[in-house]
Amino acid sequence: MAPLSRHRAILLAYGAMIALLLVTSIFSPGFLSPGHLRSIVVLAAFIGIVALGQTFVIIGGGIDLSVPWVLNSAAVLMTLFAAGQDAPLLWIVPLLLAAGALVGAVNGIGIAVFGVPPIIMTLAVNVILQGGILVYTGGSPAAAAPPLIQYLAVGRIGVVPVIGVVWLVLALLASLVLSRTAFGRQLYAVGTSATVATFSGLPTLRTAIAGYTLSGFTAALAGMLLTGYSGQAYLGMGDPYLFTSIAAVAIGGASILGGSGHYIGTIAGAFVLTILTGLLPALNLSNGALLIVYGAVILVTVSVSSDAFADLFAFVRRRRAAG
Amino acid sequence: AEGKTYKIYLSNNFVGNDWRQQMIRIAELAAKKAPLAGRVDLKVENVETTVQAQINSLNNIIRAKPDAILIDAGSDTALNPTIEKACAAGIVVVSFDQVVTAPCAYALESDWDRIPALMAEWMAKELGGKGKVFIDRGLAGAPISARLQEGYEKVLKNHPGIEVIGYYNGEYALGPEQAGVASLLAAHPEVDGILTQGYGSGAIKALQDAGRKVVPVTAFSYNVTGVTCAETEGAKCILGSNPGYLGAEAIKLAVDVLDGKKPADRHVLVYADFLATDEFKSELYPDAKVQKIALGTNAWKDRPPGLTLPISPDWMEVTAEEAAGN
Amino acid sequence: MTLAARSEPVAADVRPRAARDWTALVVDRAPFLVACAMLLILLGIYSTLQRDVFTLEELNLDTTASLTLLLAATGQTIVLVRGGIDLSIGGMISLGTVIAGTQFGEDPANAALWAVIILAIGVGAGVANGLLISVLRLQPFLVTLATWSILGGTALVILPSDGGSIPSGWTWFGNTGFGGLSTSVWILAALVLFWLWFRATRLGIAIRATGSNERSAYLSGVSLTAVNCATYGLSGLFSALAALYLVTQTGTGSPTVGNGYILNTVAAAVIGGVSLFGGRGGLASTIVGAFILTIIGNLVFVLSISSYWQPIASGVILLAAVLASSLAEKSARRGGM
Amino acid sequence: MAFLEATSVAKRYGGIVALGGVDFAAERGEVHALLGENGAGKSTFIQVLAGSVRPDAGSIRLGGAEYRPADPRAARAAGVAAVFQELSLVPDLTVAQNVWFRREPLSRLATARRSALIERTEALFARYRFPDIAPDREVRRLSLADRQVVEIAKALAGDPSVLILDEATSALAPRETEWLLDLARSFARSGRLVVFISHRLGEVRALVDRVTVFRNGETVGAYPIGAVSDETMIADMLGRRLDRLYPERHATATARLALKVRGLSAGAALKNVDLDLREGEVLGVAGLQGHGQQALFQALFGALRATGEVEVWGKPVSIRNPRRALSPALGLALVPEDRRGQGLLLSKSVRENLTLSVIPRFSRFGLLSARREKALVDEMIAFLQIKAKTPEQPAGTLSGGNQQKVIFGKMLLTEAKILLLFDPTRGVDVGTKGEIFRLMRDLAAKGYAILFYSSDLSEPVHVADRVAVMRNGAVAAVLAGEAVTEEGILRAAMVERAAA
Ligand SMILES: Nc1ncnc2c1ncn2[C@@H]1O[C@H](COP(=O)(O)OP(=O)(O)OP(=O)(O)O)[C@@H](O)[C@H]1O
Ligand SMILES: Nc1ncnc2c1ncn2[C@@H]1O[C@H](COP(=O)(O)OP(=O)(O)OP(=O)(O)O)[C@@H](O)[C@H]1O
Ligand SMILES: O[C@@H]1[C@@H](O)[C@H](O)OC[C@H]1O
Ligand SMILES: [Mg+2]
Ligand SMILES: [Mg+2]
Repeated sequence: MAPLSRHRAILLAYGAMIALLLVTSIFSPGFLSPGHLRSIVVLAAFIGIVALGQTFVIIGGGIDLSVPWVLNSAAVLMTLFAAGQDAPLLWIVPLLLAAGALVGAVNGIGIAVFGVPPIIMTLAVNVILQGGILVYTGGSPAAAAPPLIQYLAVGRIGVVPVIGVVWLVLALLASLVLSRTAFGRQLYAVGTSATVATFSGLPTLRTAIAGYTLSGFTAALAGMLLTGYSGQAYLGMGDPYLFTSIAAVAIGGASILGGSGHYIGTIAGAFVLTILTGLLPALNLSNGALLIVYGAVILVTVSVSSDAFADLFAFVRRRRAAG
Repeated sequence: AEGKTYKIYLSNNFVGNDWRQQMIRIAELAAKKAPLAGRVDLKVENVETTVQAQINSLNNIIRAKPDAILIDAGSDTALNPTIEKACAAGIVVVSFDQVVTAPCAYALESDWDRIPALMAEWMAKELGGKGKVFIDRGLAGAPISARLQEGYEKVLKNHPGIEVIGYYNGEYALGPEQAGVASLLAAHPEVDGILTQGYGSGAIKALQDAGRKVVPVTAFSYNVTGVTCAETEGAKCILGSNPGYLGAEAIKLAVDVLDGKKPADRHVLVYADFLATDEFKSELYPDAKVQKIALGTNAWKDRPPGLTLPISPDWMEVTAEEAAGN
Repeated sequence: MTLAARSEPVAADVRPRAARDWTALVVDRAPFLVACAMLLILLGIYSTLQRDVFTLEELNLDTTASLTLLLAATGQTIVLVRGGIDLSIGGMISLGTVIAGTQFGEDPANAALWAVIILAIGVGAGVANGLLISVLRLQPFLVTLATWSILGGTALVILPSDGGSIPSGWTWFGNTGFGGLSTSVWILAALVLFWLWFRATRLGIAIRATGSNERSAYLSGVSLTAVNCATYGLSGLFSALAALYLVTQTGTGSPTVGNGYILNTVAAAVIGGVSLFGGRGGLASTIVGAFILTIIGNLVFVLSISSYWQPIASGVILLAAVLASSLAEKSARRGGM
Repeated sequence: MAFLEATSVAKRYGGIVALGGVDFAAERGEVHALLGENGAGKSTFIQVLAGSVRPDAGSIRLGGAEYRPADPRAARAAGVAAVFQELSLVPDLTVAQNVWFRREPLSRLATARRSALIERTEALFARYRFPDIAPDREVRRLSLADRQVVEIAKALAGDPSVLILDEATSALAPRETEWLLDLARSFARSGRLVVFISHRLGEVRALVDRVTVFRNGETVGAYPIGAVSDETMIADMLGRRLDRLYPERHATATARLALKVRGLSAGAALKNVDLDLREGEVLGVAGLQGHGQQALFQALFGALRATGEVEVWGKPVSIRNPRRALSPALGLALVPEDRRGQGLLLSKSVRENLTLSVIPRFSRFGLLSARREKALVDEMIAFLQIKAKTPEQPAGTLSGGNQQKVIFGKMLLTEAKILLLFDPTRGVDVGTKGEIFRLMRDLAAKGYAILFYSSDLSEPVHVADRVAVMRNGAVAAVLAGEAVTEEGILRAAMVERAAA
């Protein structure tokens, strides 16, 4: 029963995603065109990559509000250092990924070792990073994103977007780590109960810190890739990813309080959010009406994937079976 | 009071985009450079984006009893009670860029009637009075967004052949513009023009990504837009300008007022040149100057994409390096 | 099993009788106590740079600056103590100001009527949150994310951008005072009284209990549905109150103004020691947290930090303040076991 | 018709039949025991009576009327109060707030004032001669035994007519147990009903009037206590005979010290504890409730910061944290006191819980091997006869005794040689208890060293080689050989107080 109920939330998130896609295509037939599906994959990939680290952090019982400016900093610094050239990426990308991871580690240490509440720690780090990057660069750098980054973000192999492939690889790795590694097992344990994890001899601190480190890493990665989408870095590019990265995780079935969820669910969450934002312009509604629809659709989507709904469903089926 | 040094605070409610960075840089420059050098002791107060934070900051500023306060406001009305307090304390208040409605405050801004009207006029001409367009609605809740949208629509109404087939929220950022246009393109196989409120280059990129031909685009005068329009095969653009030197203009206005040279009206409009890929002469605004985009002159490949054009007000020289901060 | 036959009263115990457990009291409140100390330290630094900090005038100013946040954060505190989170605060505050801005008019009776309607909408929206959370057993985060959007959207439908106006009587009330204290201080005092009362009511206890251990609360006879409706209903009520106070400061309806309060209400509560996992903390924590945020703003102003460094400075001060209380809690815990 | 009568009560959880249709009848004025092995359905039945579980079928009558509580509130209102096996206290409320929770006496302002709550609590405590627990303390800070006591107070606060005690003695030391039995007796004598669940047959026999036995969710017997032998009860419970509870005790201790503790101190809880635990030895730890036993176990496991010297297998060590304790270099494993708060991830599967401390045993380069994990899990489930539908069943849905077995199994899997067993048989049925004792002796014979606390004093008496008696955070006496008797232990535990 456990595996079933564990996967149920995820399956239903995918159900919601497909339903949303079909409904959307009624409003605008072009939605299911290969070109548009590709553009959905590309946009979802950015949310998905930021939400990858966020998934780990949330499963571990925390939350990372520093993703906007980790992302933005990596984007700005990458274009600044690379000056439009591919060659320097060889050192820039590893350097900035490491820097993102380092910021994440600082978050993790503040939270796990010093006991600062995650919300405050990561919020403060976000503000400090924002200020830091403004002091350091005074704005967005001049250069366009290097061609290689642009290729990764918007290029395609046949009909398949390159970033879709990148995302798929990351998703497989993340799923593997969560389901099949010692670290994944420990992360769930720490998020479920830090006390029990400690009494069980798990490296509680290290595990929590690793989650934040990964989040810093994926936010930095997403930031660099995102420059390839817009062709450049700009200030504020990380802002939309604060709530979307958390919402994707939650829609994907994870509890915000930790210990449950899976990246496979988050992927559906990223798609749901992307399809929703894409659906709305097509509806031609006012800004206000748009938000109302957005809220309503989220409610319906998550209700359909809720336990209560599933119970009701099971109940009806049992009734039916009983005659 | 001519020759005196005035203590002036600039209250800015948002730091997270390139425009505001440039605005602050040029304002700080204006305080140091001729003709205002020595005339102002400028302090810039940046606050987080909430109205409450700006109110609190303004209250702190009022307690410091400056000669003038310059405000790039987070709301056109919500700061009014606080601003009235400042006025009552004898402080000169100049709101600029995102201006306020408080009658006691000067409001220095671009001519938001002229900009969208002229750009829509240009679009109608490009389309020969016939075609389907998308319109950018800017940012939900921002007063300027509605004015731009309405400005576009008002002029387009005079061209019955032009049909608005879709709206998106560009949010004055590249990503949302690109994503918004991309979604609309999926729904609408045909589009002949896009009226943006933002960079415009995001719209062009979305067209290219979708494998569509590049259609005429209206946008704002960012360096990236100028460069993209100049370099993109077949691109037609017109760029309206909300110049990054508005902060400096506000300083100048405040100094003038403190010196006793009050403008006739509390509303002060700033007119900056348009940029376009071709020559364009407006019938609606015959005085309006439209520069032709020329790389190296008014758009630079090696300068920050977010640089707002034009760079200098006519009373002060600002180099591109100074504006870009590097 | 054979128990030793014993004659002495079994209830007697060798353990020393602990009438009031002072160590435990201090240890449990370490984060709050240190937050108080941090607030005093910040005020101390502030007073070296700004004259007349420890005056009624300063109290009035800082309370006025903090009160909207505090009102909204009172609701958020109740929700956090319940072990939930309320993002819909953002939408409710916006909607409240928009209705006030568009409907109050100049007639005081009409304004009063609409004020009551706004409060009712706040309660109604909150109860809806509570019902969705209980009946569909959904995560508070997702439910209130959706209702935030719906309420905020409604605000934008009514008023696409800031505007409308508040009768002068209403704004006058918000900005006057008596007995040397501003309206905001009186409201704060009322808020404190409310809390002292509320936390000792059956509902107040049940909310804390449910946040502390939902299963135990349920087994003890708590209706989770009722508790959730009350919790989020109160949060909606306080958001509406925050909106009604906010318009006395802004004099206008603002359809997106509430969004800035979502994270700040949580931050204010958490800085003062409210736990995100429920059961622990209270309004005292939140008040200290909100004032810390306000004083940090003042401090950064009087420190005359160059503009680019301002956000860095406020982040660092905040972190330092919270770090101190976290470390204090850690060491208190270690020493006091 | 009996006062409380249940007929064919059934409850399933998915594919798991918790109750297959049990019958139960009890009268006013009696203490009625409900017996059964772990997972027999006792707690489920209790939860049905208490309104927290709705049965799928069956009917219950209480005092002649149909009784069908919709939720715990309804049951409380009908005068049915349960001390749940899992406890229903709220950690962040004080003792007094917990005792009167949902029944708070209200002031004119509708508030439950602190002083009023404390007064009432003290009155209740005095009336039933409760052990001394500060009413103002937050429950979070109480030991499990004290929580158990508070839970009893909470049940009594409503002056119920039916008091259900689901393993309420399992965490209590002898004095408190004796007190509770007295309380139950006088409660029943006043014309009310006590339903009593316990795996300690001694106290059942000492207390109750009648017994009902469940096996696998069915009622298999109901007897007046005088008419039934322990053997019959056990045979009913287990479906087989049990030769003996306690294994033979052969001295297997060597001279080699597994654990040498000198001057171990921690705040007020531990004061200068000296202790020697030998290879092959089972060393009992005993004492009155709350005299530092728990702190001793936690300190040795690195879960409580303490000062002093500890040598493990002759080497001085510093046990900074549980991870260090569990490391192969030290090899110390603990069965903790609080199984729900410290021992188990309730929402996670039996499998994940069993292997939580030994992840490296089935992973290579950080990658888990499902096959090797399954082997470990299956073996342990079979070995301890853990009653779970599948290894994937969430641990929190196991019966209390089976949860305890999972924790025991988790500890065994660590292959640590020094075992710190804090009440390892709490809530475990007689059959499995015997297995555990046998296992402890076998392990000792293999050279393991075992520190063993039990709230049931007869256990160390029968299983341990020596017993260290604690008093006020220090070791008051170490009893060996013939001196290890319940009387001896109690005397050593209380002697100072008599002298003082
Ligand atoms: N922690 C829990 N433990 C046991 N049951 C729970 C728990 N949480 C929710 N439930 C179940 O979810 C439902 C909602 O609980 P709640 O007590 O709020 O409502 P109710 O009992 O159905 O109605 P009412 O509020 O009128 O009592 C109940 O059916 C209850 O059995
Ligand atoms: N929520 C649940 N979901 C699934 N199975 C459950 C649940 N609650 C109880 N069970 C199962 O029902 C059976 C009966 O459990 P119950 O707790 O009533 O046993 P018990 O007789 O009290 O045992 P113990 O002596 O160990 O406390 C067990 O197999 C248990 O795993
Ligand atoms: O006026 C606008 C400014 O306030 C905003 O920050 O950036 C874009 C500008 O057009
Ligand atoms: Mg109920
Ligand atoms: Mg049981």
